Amino acid sequence: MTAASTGAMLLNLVTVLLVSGGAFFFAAGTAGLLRFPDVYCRLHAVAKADNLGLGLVVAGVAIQAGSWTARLQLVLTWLLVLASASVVCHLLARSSLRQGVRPVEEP
Amino acid sequence: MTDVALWSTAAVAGPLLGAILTLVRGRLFTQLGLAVAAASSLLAGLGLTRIVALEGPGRHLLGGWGAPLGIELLADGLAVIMLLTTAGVGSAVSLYATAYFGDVDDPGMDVAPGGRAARFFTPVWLLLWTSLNGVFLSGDLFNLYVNLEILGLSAAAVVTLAVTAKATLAGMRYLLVSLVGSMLFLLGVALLYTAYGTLSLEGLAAAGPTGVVPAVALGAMTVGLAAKTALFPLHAWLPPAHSAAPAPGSALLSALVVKASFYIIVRLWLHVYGVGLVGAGEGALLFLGALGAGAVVWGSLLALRQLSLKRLIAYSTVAQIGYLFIMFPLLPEVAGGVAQEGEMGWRVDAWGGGIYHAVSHAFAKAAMFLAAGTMTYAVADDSLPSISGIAHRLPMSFLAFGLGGLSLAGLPPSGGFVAKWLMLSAALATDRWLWAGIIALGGLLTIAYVLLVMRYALEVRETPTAFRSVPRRMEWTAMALALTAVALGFRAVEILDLLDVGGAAPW
Amino acid sequence: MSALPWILDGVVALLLIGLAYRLLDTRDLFEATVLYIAFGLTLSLAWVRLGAADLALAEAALGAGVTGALFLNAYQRLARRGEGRTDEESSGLTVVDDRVDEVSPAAALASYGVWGLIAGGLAWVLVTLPARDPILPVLVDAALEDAGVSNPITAVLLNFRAYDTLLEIVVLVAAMVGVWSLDRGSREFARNPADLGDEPILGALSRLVVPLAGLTAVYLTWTGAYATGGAFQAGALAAGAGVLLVAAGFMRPVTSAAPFTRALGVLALVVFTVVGLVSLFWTGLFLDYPPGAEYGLILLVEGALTVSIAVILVELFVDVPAIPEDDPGLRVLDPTGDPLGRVISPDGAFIRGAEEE
Amino acid sequence: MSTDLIYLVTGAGVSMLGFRGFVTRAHLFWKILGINLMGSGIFLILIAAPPRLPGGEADPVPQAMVLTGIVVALSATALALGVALRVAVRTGRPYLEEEAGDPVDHPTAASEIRREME
Repeated sequence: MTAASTGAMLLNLVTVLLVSGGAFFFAAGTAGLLRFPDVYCRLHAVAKADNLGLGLVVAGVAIQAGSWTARLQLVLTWLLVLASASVVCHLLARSSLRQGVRPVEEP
Repeated sequence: MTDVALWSTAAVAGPLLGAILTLVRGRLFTQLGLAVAAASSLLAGLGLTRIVALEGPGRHLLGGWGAPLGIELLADGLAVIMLLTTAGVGSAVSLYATAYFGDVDDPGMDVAPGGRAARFFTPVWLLLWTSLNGVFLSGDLFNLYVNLEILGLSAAAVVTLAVTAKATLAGMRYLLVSLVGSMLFLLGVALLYTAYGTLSLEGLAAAGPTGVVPAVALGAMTVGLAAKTALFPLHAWLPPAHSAAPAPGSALLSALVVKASFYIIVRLWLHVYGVGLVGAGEGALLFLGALGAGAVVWGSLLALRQLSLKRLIAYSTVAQIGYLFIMFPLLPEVAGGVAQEGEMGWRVDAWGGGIYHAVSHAFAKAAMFLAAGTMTYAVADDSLPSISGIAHRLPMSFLAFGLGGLSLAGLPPSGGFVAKWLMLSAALATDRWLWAGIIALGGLLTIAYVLLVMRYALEVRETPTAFRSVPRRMEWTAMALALTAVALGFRAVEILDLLDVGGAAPW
Repeated sequence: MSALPWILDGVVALLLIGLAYRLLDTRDLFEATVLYIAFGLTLSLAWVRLGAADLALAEAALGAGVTGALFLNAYQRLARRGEGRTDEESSGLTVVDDRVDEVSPAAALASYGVWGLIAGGLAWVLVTLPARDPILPVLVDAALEDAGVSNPITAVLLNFRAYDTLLEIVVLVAAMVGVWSLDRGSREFARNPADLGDEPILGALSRLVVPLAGLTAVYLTWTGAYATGGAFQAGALAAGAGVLLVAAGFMRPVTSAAPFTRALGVLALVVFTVVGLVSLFWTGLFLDYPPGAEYGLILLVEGALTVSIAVILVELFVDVPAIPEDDPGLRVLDPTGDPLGRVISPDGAFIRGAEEE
Repeated sequence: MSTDLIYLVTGAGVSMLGFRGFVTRAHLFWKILGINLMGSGIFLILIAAPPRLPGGEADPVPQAMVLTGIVVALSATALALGVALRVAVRTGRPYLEEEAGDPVDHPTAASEIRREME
């Protein structure tokens, strides 16, 4: 086994780990969206876990990408999603608050 | 540049440029847009007619590619007859509309809910005109789909120009039917493209579509188009939509819009599938004819039961659409000959009769709707009792209505007479007594409901209290259309000869 | 490994069917709307799987994005209407379909069975159709050299079948004029005007995203000539930026009353028609671009298309929910007998709209 | 090949689900959704059914047709939603409430004439 193929193997392994990690966080975020009691908790779960998950997936895929432009595009995608997701969650939370949706109290 | 290219471009681009001009707004640009559209449509119709009559069918390879890669515009006898009909009816209705909707520069328009909407009649109608001409000239299935969508959206918008709850509901229903009809048409296009790999009508005709997939495609497209044409029993949307629309809109919808989808049915059945239908497809032809017969009887009976003038005329449209479909079962019987000479030198020609009916009904029905619009404009009411005695106040409109009714009923001398005579003789020549009976019965029922309106209009009564004076233009445009419908009875030979150019039924 | 794409396709297909079933079955309009957007996004995955990247882009931007936004916007207006009216006839009911008949499971199964049979029959006749060779793709390939652009889809859209695309813009303009003609007395945007500009974070996002979106739109318009992209995707993107500007309060909601809006809305129609007419007088055939000028003219048309599509889409987004004044006189089926709701004075003057007299 | 087959069947299913939704649902918004789904299903058929290019790409002509179709569907949806909202304003409810079918029980004009003549 040559050094090059060992290196490729390692990179593949890292990719698999990163993408699996990303998938885990997506799953966790989705579980939170489905199971959490009110809109604020749900937004919290989605905004944080999904963006982290997407970041991990992007990182894993970026390793496999053929060129630096492609990597740059991937990272840019992630940053834009990050920005819009946080703003959208903020807007949703604020609009819920204005409409008088109250957070659930601790039991 | 060939003349075909020039005139076929003018037919589509003229109304389109007119529509763009009217969006500038103001009285000047509204009238300019209408003038551009009407002039280019009339010239295009006449120019193409001359070419077709002298040199035979013309074609315009858009983009220089030609079918099947590109789209072709095809002008044959049938296409130019429909173009001319549209140009004639469209121009008259445009003139009428400038009076009916009032002055677009009038500040009073901003106060009335209908006034704001009325300003949009011209652009909507000119887009509609673009798609009508586009349908008649198109030689490509997908292009027909896009044209149908313009037609559907703008026709529904014509109905909802009337601001009442009734018109909104009718327009909504019309829009939904029209969209689903387009979807079914698109499904057929997808199936045919899958099977034959071409979208060109001529290419498909050359391939001779037979088999299960083409049959399913034809079924889907026919159901979709029949819904748009309001063929019985898919007609329920028509009477509310055509009666609730503003009068010029009603005239356009009844005279032209339903004919566009009928035209596509004719193209598909006769020109694309044509020969394949003679054997196995005769049952299907019979089925279409049976629906047409149902429409004639049902539509006429319901027309007799209406209390509203415009609804009565709308039900009459349902009935007259039936005649267009009675043409189908009569076709294969006149084997071999398109222009077969019958006894006394009359042509025995269901094909000619059907198309002649489409044309003369367009002029007659437009005249009737415009005349009815003038009457309801004057008394601000649409019910039959409210127009009692109107014949004494609006004699010219009354006469236009009567002449339109004369043609519709098929009484001589009129275009409707020629149409019904041709169909009747085709039925009799082949001993199809049932069809002949239905054609005759429909004529009698038509006379009955036209007389019903006349009976109210002629009543001698003191003048209705609320009576608005009517712009002269609204009276004589309706009259011009009615006279054209009658005059069509005198020029039958020339028109039928034109129809034979390239567009004749294939058997 | 070879089963993997198959599984992926299976999951996407089941998702599409499941989403379609659920969104047409639910009674909650909000749920249906959100599921419709999810359906559109899943569909764009299907386009990728089918090797149609242009469609994936267009579906995500137009099918899911803009159409979804239109539905959400209309939903919000309908919901607001339900809240605003205290009379029992409509309070809160308009966004929940209360006219679904309860059917027994057996009847539902039978209904779905019949429709399923139709769908199955449709699929069956297509699957059993004998395979044929590609016809048009071969012709497209052969003619691509003379088309001026190397992306075959753009070549079909703007050269071989440019007439269809011209009419497609007519459809868009017809919808716009139709929406204008719906007599919306109130042109209020769905958001409360008092809120406009009151969203600092949204404003910050707009400052970041709008220039980027504009740049990407230009790029997509230009790249459509030889790769995935084109005026429709670019126009949808630019429209998204425009909607963001309106929502963040940077731009006043434009309406049909503004001549500038109308001019930009029909710009593509004017440019396309003029290009067609110039070619008609140059080469003798409508839309037959003069040899050598194909690329330039296509780019010109694409640029105009992007602008017009963006303007029309923003216009539709802003205008569709702007519903008409509730004129009580018009709720009666036929207020005056005049379909335009005009009240007629004895001398025939055109004085006022429908009122209860 | 199997990818095409899967989406062909899906397209047929989605289009007929959409058609069914259009027919069975009374609420206007669902009718419009149904038409949109019907269109999406037909688009799927249009891409998945015709033969693929040797390279595995989809036929560019149906792709252009579907691109056109997506824009057309969007335009139709916009107008339909606008009209539906006006229906909701004018009638108070977003349903097609109207005389269903033909008004045969309408007082007939002929009978009124008869009454007048007596």
